[in-house]
Amino acid sequence: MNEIQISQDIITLAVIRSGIRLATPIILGALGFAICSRAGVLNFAIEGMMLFGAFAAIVAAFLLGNTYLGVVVAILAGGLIGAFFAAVYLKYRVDLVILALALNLFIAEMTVFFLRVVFGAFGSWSDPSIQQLPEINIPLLDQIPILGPLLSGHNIIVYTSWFASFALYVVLFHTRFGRHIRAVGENQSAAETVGIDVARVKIFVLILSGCLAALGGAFLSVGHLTLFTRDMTGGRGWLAVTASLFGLNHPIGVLFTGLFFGFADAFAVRLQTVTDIPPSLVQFLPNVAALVALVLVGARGKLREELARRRFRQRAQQEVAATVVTPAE
Amino acid sequence: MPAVEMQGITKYFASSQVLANDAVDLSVGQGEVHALVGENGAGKTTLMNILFGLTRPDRGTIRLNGTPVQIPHPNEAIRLGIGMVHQHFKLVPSFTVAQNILLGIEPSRYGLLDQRDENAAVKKLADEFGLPVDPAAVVGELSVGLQQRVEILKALQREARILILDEPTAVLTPQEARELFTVIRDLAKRGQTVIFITHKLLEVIEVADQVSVMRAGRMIGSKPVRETNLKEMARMMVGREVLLTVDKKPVEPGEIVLEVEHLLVAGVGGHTAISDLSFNVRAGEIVGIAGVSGNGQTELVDAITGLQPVDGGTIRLLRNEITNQPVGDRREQGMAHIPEDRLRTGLNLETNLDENVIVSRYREPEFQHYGLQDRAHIQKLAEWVVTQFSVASARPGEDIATLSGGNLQKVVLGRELSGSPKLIIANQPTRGLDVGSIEFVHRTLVDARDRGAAVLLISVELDEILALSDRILVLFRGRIAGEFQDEQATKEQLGILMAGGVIEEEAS
Amino acid sequence: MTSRQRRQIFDAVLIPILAIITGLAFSSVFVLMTSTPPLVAYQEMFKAGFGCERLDNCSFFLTLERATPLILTGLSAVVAFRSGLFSIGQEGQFLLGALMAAWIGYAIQLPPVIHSLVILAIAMAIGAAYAFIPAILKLRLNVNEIISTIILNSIAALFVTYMVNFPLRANRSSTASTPIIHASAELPSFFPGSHWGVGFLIAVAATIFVWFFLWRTVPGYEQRMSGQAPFFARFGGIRSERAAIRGMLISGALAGLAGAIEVLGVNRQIVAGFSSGLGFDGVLVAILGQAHPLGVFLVAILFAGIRLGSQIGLQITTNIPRELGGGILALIILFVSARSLFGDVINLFRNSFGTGRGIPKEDKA
Amino acid sequence: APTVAPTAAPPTTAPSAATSAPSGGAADFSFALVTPNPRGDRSFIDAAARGAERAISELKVKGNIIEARVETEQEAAVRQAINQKYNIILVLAPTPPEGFVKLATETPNQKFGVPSDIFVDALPDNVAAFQINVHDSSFLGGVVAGLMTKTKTVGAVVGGDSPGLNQFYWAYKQGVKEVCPDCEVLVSYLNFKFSDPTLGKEAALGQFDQGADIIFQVAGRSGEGVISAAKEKGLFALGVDSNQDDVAPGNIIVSVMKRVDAATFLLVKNALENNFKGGFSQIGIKDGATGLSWDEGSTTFATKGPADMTAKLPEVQAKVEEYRAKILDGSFVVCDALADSVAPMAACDSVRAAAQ
Ligand SMILES: Nc1ncnc2c1ncn2[C@@H]1O[C@H](COP(=O)(O)OP(=O)(O)OP(=O)(O)O)[C@@H](O)[C@H]1O
Ligand SMILES: Nc1ncnc2c1ncn2[C@@H]1O[C@H](COP(=O)(O)OP(=O)(O)OP(=O)(O)O)[C@@H](O)[C@H]1O
Ligand SMILES: [Mg+2]
Ligand SMILES: [Mg+2]
Repeated sequence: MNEIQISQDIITLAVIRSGIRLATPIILGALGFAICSRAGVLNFAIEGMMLFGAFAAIVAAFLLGNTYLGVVVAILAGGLIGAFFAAVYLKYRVDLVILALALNLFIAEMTVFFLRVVFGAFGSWSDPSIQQLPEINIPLLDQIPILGPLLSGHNIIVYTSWFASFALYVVLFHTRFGRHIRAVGENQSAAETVGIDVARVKIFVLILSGCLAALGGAFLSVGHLTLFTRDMTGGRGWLAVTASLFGLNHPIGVLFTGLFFGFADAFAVRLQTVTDIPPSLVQFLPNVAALVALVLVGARGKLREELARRRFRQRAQQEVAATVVTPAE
Repeated sequence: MPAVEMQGITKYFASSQVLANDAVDLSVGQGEVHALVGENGAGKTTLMNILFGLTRPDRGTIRLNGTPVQIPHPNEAIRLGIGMVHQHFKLVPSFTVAQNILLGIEPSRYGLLDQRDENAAVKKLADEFGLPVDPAAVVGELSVGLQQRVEILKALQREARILILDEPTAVLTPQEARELFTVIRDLAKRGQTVIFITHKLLEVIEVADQVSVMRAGRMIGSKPVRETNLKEMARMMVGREVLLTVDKKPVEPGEIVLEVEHLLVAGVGGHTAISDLSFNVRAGEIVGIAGVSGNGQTELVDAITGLQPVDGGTIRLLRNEITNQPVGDRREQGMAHIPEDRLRTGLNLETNLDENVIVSRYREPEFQHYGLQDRAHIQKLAEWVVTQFSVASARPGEDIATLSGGNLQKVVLGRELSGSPKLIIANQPTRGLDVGSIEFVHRTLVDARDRGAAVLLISVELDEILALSDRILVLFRGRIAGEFQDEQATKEQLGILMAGGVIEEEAS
Repeated sequence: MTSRQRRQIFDAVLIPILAIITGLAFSSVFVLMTSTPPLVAYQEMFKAGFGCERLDNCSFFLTLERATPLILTGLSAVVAFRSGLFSIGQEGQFLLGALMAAWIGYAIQLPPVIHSLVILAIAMAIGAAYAFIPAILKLRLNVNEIISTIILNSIAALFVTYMVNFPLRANRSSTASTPIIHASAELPSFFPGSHWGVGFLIAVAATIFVWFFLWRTVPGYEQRMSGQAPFFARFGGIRSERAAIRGMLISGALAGLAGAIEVLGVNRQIVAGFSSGLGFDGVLVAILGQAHPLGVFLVAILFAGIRLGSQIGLQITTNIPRELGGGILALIILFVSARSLFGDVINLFRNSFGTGRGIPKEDKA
Repeated sequence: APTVAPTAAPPTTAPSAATSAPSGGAADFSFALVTPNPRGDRSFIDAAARGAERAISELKVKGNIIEARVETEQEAAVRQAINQKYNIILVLAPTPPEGFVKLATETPNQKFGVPSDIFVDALPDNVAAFQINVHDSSFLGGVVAGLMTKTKTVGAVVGGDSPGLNQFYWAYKQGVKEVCPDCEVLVSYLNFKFSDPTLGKEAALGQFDQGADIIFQVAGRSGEGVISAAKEKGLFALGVDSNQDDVAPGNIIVSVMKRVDAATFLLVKNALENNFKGGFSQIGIKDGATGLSWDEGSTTFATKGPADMTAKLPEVQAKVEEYRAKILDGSFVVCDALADSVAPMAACDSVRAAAQ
């Protein structure tokens, strides 16, 4: 098989759509992490929040008989976890990392516990009555030749993830509240002294990140499938953290890094039906990319420092030379 | 009726075990420029933080124009028309001038911000008060003076009628300071009340109507500036008539111990902190570096002690070049360092006395064998420090976190002087100490000098410099603005040089 | 002993105990959802996790066996934390150590004791090498070590999966696995039919070593000072960068050692799915054990016991899902770190034991 | 070889695991089943658990199901079970197998049973192990897929690339090619991610996109994603291990059964009736231990499937029976990837070559 053929077989509409789907929970989780980081809060509980959202969505969809309601409940549940997180963090000064690790462990284990105790299901549960979220065609968009089939016909959570990226961008950079969030993240005492309620900002971002991550989880359990299995997030929450850092915690950057991670996954799956490359090797790709991104971001910072220092030395030495010359004149 | 009336304000910091304000009363009249003076750690900032709602007092009442108020939060202070420019600026570096000034009170249309509106609003404000700034400039890239201007505008934008300035001149150049005084006077003329914290009594005379003096958490007194003079204020501040003097033998300088040539050091953000600086310190002499803080003292000390990289020039210790040597090697060659920040740099408050006294000497063969620490010897050293430096209530093996500030400084001194160092760098060695402790520190430094150590003393306290130094260098904007032998120097001359070289004409 | 030291020890013991009690109390809400009364459930859980009927029927030995890798990964985390790096890379280092052990265990032939020693040494080296990456990234490029170790953990997991599935796979197997190691490489057990053995002794030795290293040696002193008070350490002439790198190397070596012991002493091979989170649990153990070797040693046993107790006790005797154990552990971690919750209780204790020394605000005013 | 009687698997999950039997003749007989992973794979672990529950209720014995969190915990759980003196301990897919054999050798008085999946050369007398060979039934699954595909492209989503899993896949592929030589068979291995249905679904959607219309899934819980994809696309999947026909009625044509439940049940029954016999028992299609869900009368697809597909069923079923007969009488040999990994098999040549 020659290379041109391979690339044609690999980069198909379906693979891109698959990448978009795989990216959705990552983007949502990453937005959650990014907004927290912008307010100076390191939220490593994205994985747990996402898993909890997946769980809440399917249980609520079942109990309420409506998948959209299930999604709403998942968002609320995620927000609740975020609020709990914020309360414990702000009130009892628990270290955020420890809190997140404990929360992740708790959710991973207790969702399975509940499935067993309440539904008598073992680690995996679904019910035929649960409907998957429908795909929505966007009226005008779906007419456009290439873009239409690519961008239209996804479910509401996919669109929400895109919308959320842009919305968060606008909120962060073009609204008052967003500016306050960034001020809190960059210089908390500056925000405090102008009367910004720092605690409120932190509570808000934690709740919002809970909502976003849980929505990502809901995508997995009722948007993409209609079932819940233990650990069904499978590390996507951590991937989201990586994607957020890779995207420099900028909502639009996050959208693209999330898509990159999703595509990498989709290509890894597709590649092996077309070539002989072992999939496990392809799956290194997003991780290595993330690591490289971290290194590059770090290197950029170092380089800037170094350049600034060099410029300083040059300038200062010139100044000194100038003052030394003056008296000689 | 006074614009601000604070009564019986008391604040105890459990974390540092400091009674920062002890039943303090303060009364500030409407439209007056009120100077609040006192030594480092006297409790001035704490008192103003309480007025601004940043710190909650344990006790005490506040009245504004006669009405009792509760100020639990800066929001409330702002609402009541109080604005504060902090000692450490509270600015968001990546935001523009306009964004910082309008932070928290941004004009918005449908919740959306408009950069042009913001810039226009700030421009208008700046013009109104005659404080020109570029609203679109990024604050992190501005000079300190401009940053301060942003802070003042920030308070004015919030329609502050009572403006608190916490040591506004500490970081300013003389020109900037003079501009600031003009601004302050203008504001007072418009009916604004200004509370102005400073250590510098000359500034009080230059700009203030009324002065209140604090010492060690207490309010010592308040007077109209017209009715007082430098001397009286100084006495109130320091707490006794006679300024500090130390008996010391005439200087017998020996060989050159520390030699600094053409030193060049960048400060944070890449501005020039130390520029083409050369001097030396000989054995058996104390060289004092005088200067307003922020003129490169920190960078100079860090460069000599190895805590910060050097960008040009050379540093020699006993003829060995140490310019780029690691800290440990410098210490092995006999350098001792009394750091300005004793809580964070000088000590590890999370561990015990033994581990604190050994940090600069743990590599010496006396205290370790084949990589195993000799705990008996370390304990002996701790005992020595406790007894020689009479560190009250400290015992080997016990945590030091509960020691008082003076005793903590004694631990630092004891450690640094224990190894008979050849060079002692003492940076603000008496900051925050009571008079007894100050005398002790001074005595110790002079004794070390008499034993033949070279001492480099960096202090913002002129009295301390004058009392201890055999030779005085004045540091101004990273350069040496003048050098004096002890006897020649007067406080006035030093003060002039410290304020920025205007004096050279007068001196000549 | 001074009163202050007494108080510290008092706190160090009291806080975990209070946290365990509170954690169990909270978990009873979940137990109540089942048909078993909480006290019965906990009794069964502790019996199965820490009980010992006879020498040949002693579940506590099994707990000790399972605690072995936790002790080592916990110690690994302690060394990293104490050196000022919040590295959670134990999982990846553990996996690579295990992979090395499994590979050298079957691929080469050496005389008995030497074989295992060589493997342990190489596994430690590989763990250390892998820990070097986040350390150098942190120091040179200021890359957050939590993030980099998370990514390195996934890379290690993928790598092990790949190696077990392709290059190192034993031929006949349904789940992919490496061949069984030679007998010469095995670490012996104390009793037949148990894997509680030499590995545990190594863990005990490592506990003592870490304590001795950190609190009695010069590099250990440098390590702790750099971790506790970086400015102070630098000021005193400690080369904090070196100390941090040395700390990470030791940390990685301990995690790699844990992986090797798990292979040589228990599993004798690596199967797909070997990545069981033992490294990650080590982080939790270190946190619960207050970053002290002795604390880690005890907490690892507690951890293993609760996990075992919920697997065997809860699941078999009471019919409560085993996941409860993990939930209880999570709650205990939460309560240990929310120690301010217990402030009042502790003061109460302290005062009633006459060790109170707090300065009331009123005195000062 | 013992015969396993095919019995209808209960379609829904039974209430709970460790219920002890009411008093009866067998009341003091007890067994334990130790699984390598928790239940909920809807596949061989659940099947074994189902067999155990059936033994408890039908044979009126006491039984416990002990789930290991991960494979590495299984052996310890077995040792714990030994201490509790069960009449027989069933160990599903012992991991590592050699460790288990060693343990069994050290406790000669304890009877062990392995319902499925142990790969060792020899067994001590106190271990009775069933090796359930799935290649023949997977081949029949391939025949079904090869005959029913309209696009001449079929797929397989396989948990990982290993002989045990390839025993399913290679035989399936052979089956497809046997009845449809110009059919293309796509495969996606999931890198041993058995519990990521999201990934399974994307793999399946990718294959559907490449033209496949029927996909065989051998990937534990990840396989659920394949079924979900079939449902979503209105295309088809094949079930595995258990009868999964009802998971997506009308989209699952047939399930390739591996009767771990029956093997489990039989091991308990034999021990209870003092018929315990140590050693290997290779069981497979001959013994009714594997087969297709149709064998036990599943008509879900026949009633719920689309008409154009169900129309083909009689013909397909006839063809399946034809091959089954040939396999049973030895006139047709199916590739066994497991056997092939020990000694290369001629029957595997074509598949093996293509797989590389
Ligand atoms: N947040 C705090 N926690 C603990 N101690 C504090 C805190 N803030 C101030 N202190 C202590 O209270 C005392 C008074 O501090 P304050 O900042 O009010 O002094 P100051 O007069 O402003 O001194 P300076 O002239 O150096 O700014 C000092 O000993 C200081 O260490
Ligand atoms: N929490 C505490 N527990 C035990 N002793 C304490 C505690 N807080 C303070 N002390 C002791 O009480 C004494 C007074 O402390 P304080 O901080 O008021 O000293 P100080 O009078 O300010 O001395 P200095 O002038 O040296 O700073 C000190 O000896 C200190 O060691
Ligand atoms: Mg102050
Ligand atoms: Mg004091």
